[in-house]
Amino acid sequence: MTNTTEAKKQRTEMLVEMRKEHRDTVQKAQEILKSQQSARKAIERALTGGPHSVPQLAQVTGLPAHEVLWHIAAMKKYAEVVEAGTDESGDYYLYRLTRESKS
Amino acid sequence: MPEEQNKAEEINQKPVEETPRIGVYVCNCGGNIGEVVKTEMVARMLEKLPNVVVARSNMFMCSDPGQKSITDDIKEKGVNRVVIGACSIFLHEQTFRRTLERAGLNPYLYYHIGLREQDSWVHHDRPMEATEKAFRLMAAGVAKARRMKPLEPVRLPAHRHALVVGGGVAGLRAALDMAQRGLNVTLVEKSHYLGGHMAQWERVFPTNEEARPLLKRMIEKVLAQPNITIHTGAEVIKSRGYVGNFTVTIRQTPRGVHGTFPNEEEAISVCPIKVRREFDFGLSARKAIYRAYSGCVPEGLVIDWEHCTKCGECVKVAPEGMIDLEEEPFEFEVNVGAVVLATGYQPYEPFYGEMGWKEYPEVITLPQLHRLLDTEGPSEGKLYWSGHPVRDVAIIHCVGSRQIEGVHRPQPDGNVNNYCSRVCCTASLSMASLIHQKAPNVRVYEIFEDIRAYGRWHEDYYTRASQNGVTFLRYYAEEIPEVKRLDEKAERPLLVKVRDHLTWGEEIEIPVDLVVLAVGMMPNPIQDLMEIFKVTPGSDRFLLEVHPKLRPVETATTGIVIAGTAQGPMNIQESCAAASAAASKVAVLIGKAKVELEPYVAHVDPEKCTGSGECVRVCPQEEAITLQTFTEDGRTFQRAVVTPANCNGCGVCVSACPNRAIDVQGWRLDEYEAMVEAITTNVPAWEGVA
Amino acid sequence: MNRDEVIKNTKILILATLSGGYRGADMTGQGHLEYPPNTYILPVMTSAIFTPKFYIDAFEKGFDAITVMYSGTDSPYKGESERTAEIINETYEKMRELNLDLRRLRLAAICTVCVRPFLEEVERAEKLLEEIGPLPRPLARPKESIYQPIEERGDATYVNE
Amino acid sequence: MSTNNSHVDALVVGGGISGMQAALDLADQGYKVLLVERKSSIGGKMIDLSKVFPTLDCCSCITTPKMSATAHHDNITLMTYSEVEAISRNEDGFTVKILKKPRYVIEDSCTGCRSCELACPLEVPDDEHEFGRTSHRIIYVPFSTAVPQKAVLDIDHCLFCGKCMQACPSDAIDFTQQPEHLEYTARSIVLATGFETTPLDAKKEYGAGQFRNVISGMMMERLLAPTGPYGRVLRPSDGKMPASIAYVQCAGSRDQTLGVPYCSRVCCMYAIKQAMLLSGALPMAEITIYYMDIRTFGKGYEQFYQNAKAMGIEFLKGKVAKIREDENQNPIVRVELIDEYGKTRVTERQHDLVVLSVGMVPGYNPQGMYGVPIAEDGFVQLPDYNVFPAVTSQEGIFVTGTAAGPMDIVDSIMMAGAAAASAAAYLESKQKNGNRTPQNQSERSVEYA
Repeated sequence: MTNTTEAKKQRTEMLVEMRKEHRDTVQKAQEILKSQQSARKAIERALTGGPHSVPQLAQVTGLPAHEVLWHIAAMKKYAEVVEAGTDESGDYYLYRLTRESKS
Repeated sequence: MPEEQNKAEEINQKPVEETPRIGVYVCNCGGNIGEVVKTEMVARMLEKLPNVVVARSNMFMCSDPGQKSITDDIKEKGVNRVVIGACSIFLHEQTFRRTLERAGLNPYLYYHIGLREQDSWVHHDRPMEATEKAFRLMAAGVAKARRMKPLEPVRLPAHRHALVVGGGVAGLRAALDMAQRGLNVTLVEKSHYLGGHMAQWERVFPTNEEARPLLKRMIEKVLAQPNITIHTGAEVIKSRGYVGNFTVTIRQTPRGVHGTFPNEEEAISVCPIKVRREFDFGLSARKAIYRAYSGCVPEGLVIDWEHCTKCGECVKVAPEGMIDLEEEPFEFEVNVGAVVLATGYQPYEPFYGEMGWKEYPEVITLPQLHRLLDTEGPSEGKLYWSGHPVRDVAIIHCVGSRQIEGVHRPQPDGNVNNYCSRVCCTASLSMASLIHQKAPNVRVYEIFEDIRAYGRWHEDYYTRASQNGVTFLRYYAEEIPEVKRLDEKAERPLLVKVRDHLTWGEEIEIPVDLVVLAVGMMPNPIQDLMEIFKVTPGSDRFLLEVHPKLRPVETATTGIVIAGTAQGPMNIQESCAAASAAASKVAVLIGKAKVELEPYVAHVDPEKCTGSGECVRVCPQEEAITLQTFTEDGRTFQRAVVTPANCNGCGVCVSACPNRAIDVQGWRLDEYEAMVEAITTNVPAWEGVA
Repeated sequence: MNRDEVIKNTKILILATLSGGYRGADMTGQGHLEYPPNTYILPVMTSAIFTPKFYIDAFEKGFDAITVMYSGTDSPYKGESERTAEIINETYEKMRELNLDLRRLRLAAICTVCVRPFLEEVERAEKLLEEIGPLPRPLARPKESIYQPIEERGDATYVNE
Repeated sequence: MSTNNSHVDALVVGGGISGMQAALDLADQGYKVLLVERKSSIGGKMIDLSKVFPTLDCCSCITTPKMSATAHHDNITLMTYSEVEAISRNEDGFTVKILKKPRYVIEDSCTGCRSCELACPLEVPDDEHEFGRTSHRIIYVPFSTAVPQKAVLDIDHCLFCGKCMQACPSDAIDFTQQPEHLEYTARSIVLATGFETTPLDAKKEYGAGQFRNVISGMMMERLLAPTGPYGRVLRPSDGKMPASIAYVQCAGSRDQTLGVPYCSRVCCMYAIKQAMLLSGALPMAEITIYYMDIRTFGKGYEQFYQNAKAMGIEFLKGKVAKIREDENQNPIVRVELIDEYGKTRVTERQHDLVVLSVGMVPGYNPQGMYGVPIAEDGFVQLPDYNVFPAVTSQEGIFVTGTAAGPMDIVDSIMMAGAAAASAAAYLESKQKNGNRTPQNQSERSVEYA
């Protein structure tokens, strides 16, 4: 993209303008982002300790299982987690972080 | 002609000396292939083959980004040959050809390998071997690609004229649509009147409209179209040619009666011959000079040549020259661009004793019940049987439909009808409704497996039947209801025994006056037409479409399309929709007065041809290949010349040529030799990559 | 040989017409019905183009069994099936000359919905190879035969890494 | 307001399978077609399906070529993310006003590379294609096989952080994009406005959409699709692989209480298809189908049903009276079973996952905009239903696909051909007679013309 100083400046101004215009939307979006990030962080923290299933993650993070599943599906979509076999019962898949080096 | 061909040959022989730069693409098919075949690994292996300039794997080759990667490689990497391993060739060959075209590459410089249907889906358990197989097949594609030459489709003028075979509602509908679209239409109908089975029903569901006036309006519209020619009593006996250019031979049986005359009734009454009246499904009789039904089109009388003894009684009473019993069938040809097969269905004929069929006269079929309840039918619409009013009637569903091998008796050809005939449920319910309307005190029993009132407003008949007090009894296919004769003292002649699964699974015995078998649909016997037009039936013996989901009206032979119940059971509305769809397809094919055909025809290499004439000797086509005399540099010699429009690419000549001078374009023998070579070549370090 | 060895050590060439066997094979795939992967199906427009030399060369190059799945009497091409049968018979002559088991080459009519027959044909070839194993190569060719060994392998070799 | 005055032979409203096929059937004959789709990609409901019955072709694999052919056709102008705003009659047919909604992405510049999507920090549930089971970013390419492959921005959830603009290699993002209003003249119109499924929450007895493990057939399609939210079949409450799955047939069809008295035609077949696919995906799972009538009436469908029975899928005739949930969110089905000896007994069976075979309801009511009346079932009224299955009571307006009643894909394709044939005949008749002044807008009985 064009990254001349002038263009950058214009863009910043435009974004400031936009944020002002859409203040309510931005505020709402920021709230969603906050809770989303805290949930993702909690899941990621749990996963750094090794592969977990959805119920296990729910227990560790305190989030409802269906929400954990949503985050896992989303993280899978964006290649942040991958499946890592199943748990002992064979009923649930385990998930691990794609970049395990982080741990 | 030779001039034109030489020009065509020149084009074909324009030396293509460019070095092959091959792009190879392995599709993952969203896991369908990728979950078994290691597509990325295959791509990396293929990359190492000579002439391969790029090898990629992709989640969906067929998607826009997938196709874009090909066009980008053609434009940016100079790729001039494309090999794709994906799903079936029948799904995507055209897609990718168009991709090449968009990038400015000849679409025939492309080879497709079916890695899904013929590899990943059949070798789930052996991913390693499946991957190797994928590689070898793709390597074969690369070997072929090195030898591929650009091809141009054969372009032919097309007759903007279609032949419709069958004058039932589907044939009429298709003819009308095509004529209104501006095509010329010839319609041939085997019987001597138009309208097919639709004329035999009094009303059509789900609208309850009167069928014959509805049909008549349609026929009038067809007659009013100047560009539709109709031949009744006409059959196709021969066809040659190809899409755009079929020459079809039709045999027309004369009516024997020219137009109408005032004392027709007298001519009929003097005829001594009495035969089964097919219009009433045998519930009444007719003479050997007859009218199918009053109001039929064409309206004149007709001679039944099969049964007429030429006694001449009718000739005596008819005005001079009206009846000619010496008329002979005659043949004529029409040149058409496409053919619509609207050959229709026949009701299933139960075997003797099947639920009392033919054994007891009180067992009739659903089409016969239609005739009985028809005000223009044999009993003028009264539900009478052998002179007595009917009080209890049992309609047994799925007779000749949903048959199960081992349970139902196979037909003479060894088949059972394992399909659902789809119209009988609603037709039965509509009859129940009509009975209630005509004779509210008649008890109707519907004995069924599942009630399939699936269509728009069909369910209303089901609801109404329940409200009208129809008794529903459900049986399982394994326990076919029995029909038995009661002794003479009984109040009802027949007893239906059925294990009902709607109540307590008990065997229920219902004494009835009349048993109606809701017989299914069978395709009309058209083996001859299938051979003439080179189309094939499916396992249900109805005509087979190219793809049951996406291309429902086309057959494997380009230019031959299907309309209506020739393809499978349908009701009138569905037949009309299918016929209109067929008309659309024909308009697409020949509407522009030209047809483009695949260039897969024989091609002679003039350098190698010595004029042995072997190819001409073995060629099964008429005028597809000829020996012609050429003079060059004062030397006179003979050489084989192909007429592409007459060549269907059967390849018989290829193996006959002693000099390997002839090949089918696009499918050359040297390509196959290279493919065999590629598949069998040892793959170095295969284990290492694995 | 057992089935695994057959799969590992042999190759079966299937020439299948697009109007017949190739669709049958596709239909088999749509049903996800398994068969061994040492089978290489090549689509052909018409089976009538192949010569006896082509078949013998294919054996020489590495195929241990060949099945031609043509459309038989359902062929859209007049003359295809007769011509194909003729050539196969000619090829049998050459195979006798070369001492090849004639069962290694087979002509079968397979239609577009012939799933079971398709699988049966594949199974037949696999069973045959279990019984008689791969073809010893090079083929023992009598001197006077016009079918001489292929001298050079084609261009399907690898670029040196 | 920008005005782009151009003429087309036909306006096709809706880019699902039937709309695409009608557009292709007309365009292949040489007619100019304008195809308007309100979503950001064409493909309709079909592109969201896993596989199709009875061939079990991968749905994506057979839909994408149609989408591609539609988008690339010389005679088709494709407008996605657009809606018809107004229709009026003019001398040549119809004046069509179209609203092109802002994607906030310049279509001509976007290459579909998804750099913006990967840079975007916020995710929201993907309700449009995945029933909220997974997410999409605020700027996103709708799905992997979308046509056109262009990003779209959800302005109602945007943070306006600018990360996408920074990431975009082609300067394609434009927050200031405004709705565009375009005007076309179309000589005829084909309505292909499709269907919606009966809502999951319609039936209180079945949990009114409150039970996480009671899902709709469409949701199951996504779970079965290789591109679906989990990439496999897991139940939504906790990600468990279901060991016992039940189908409740006619859940939203043939039900007077829901105002849907008709049969939706496709549910039997899709349930059987899904059951077959499930037994492949989860070989150990037990699959039960509760039904009243199995309606496998199409070509090859009965054979498909018999195959499913032979595969061991359990078909139980019975009426599901109620569904409740236990403390582990396992759905418990209360069913009046009619066993093979006809004995009825009420029983309760626990499953891991219950699929409601929801039916079809109309996607759109064309009465207001097009003057095309609907029948009492809510689908388009067809004055000559039997012999003119695609002709509406408004001259020059035709209908195809599920806008004219529930139907499956093959019937939609047939009907698209029928609509194209009727439209072509109409266009030709107009051509011959010169451009007649159209009749007034009042309903007319359809003539055989």
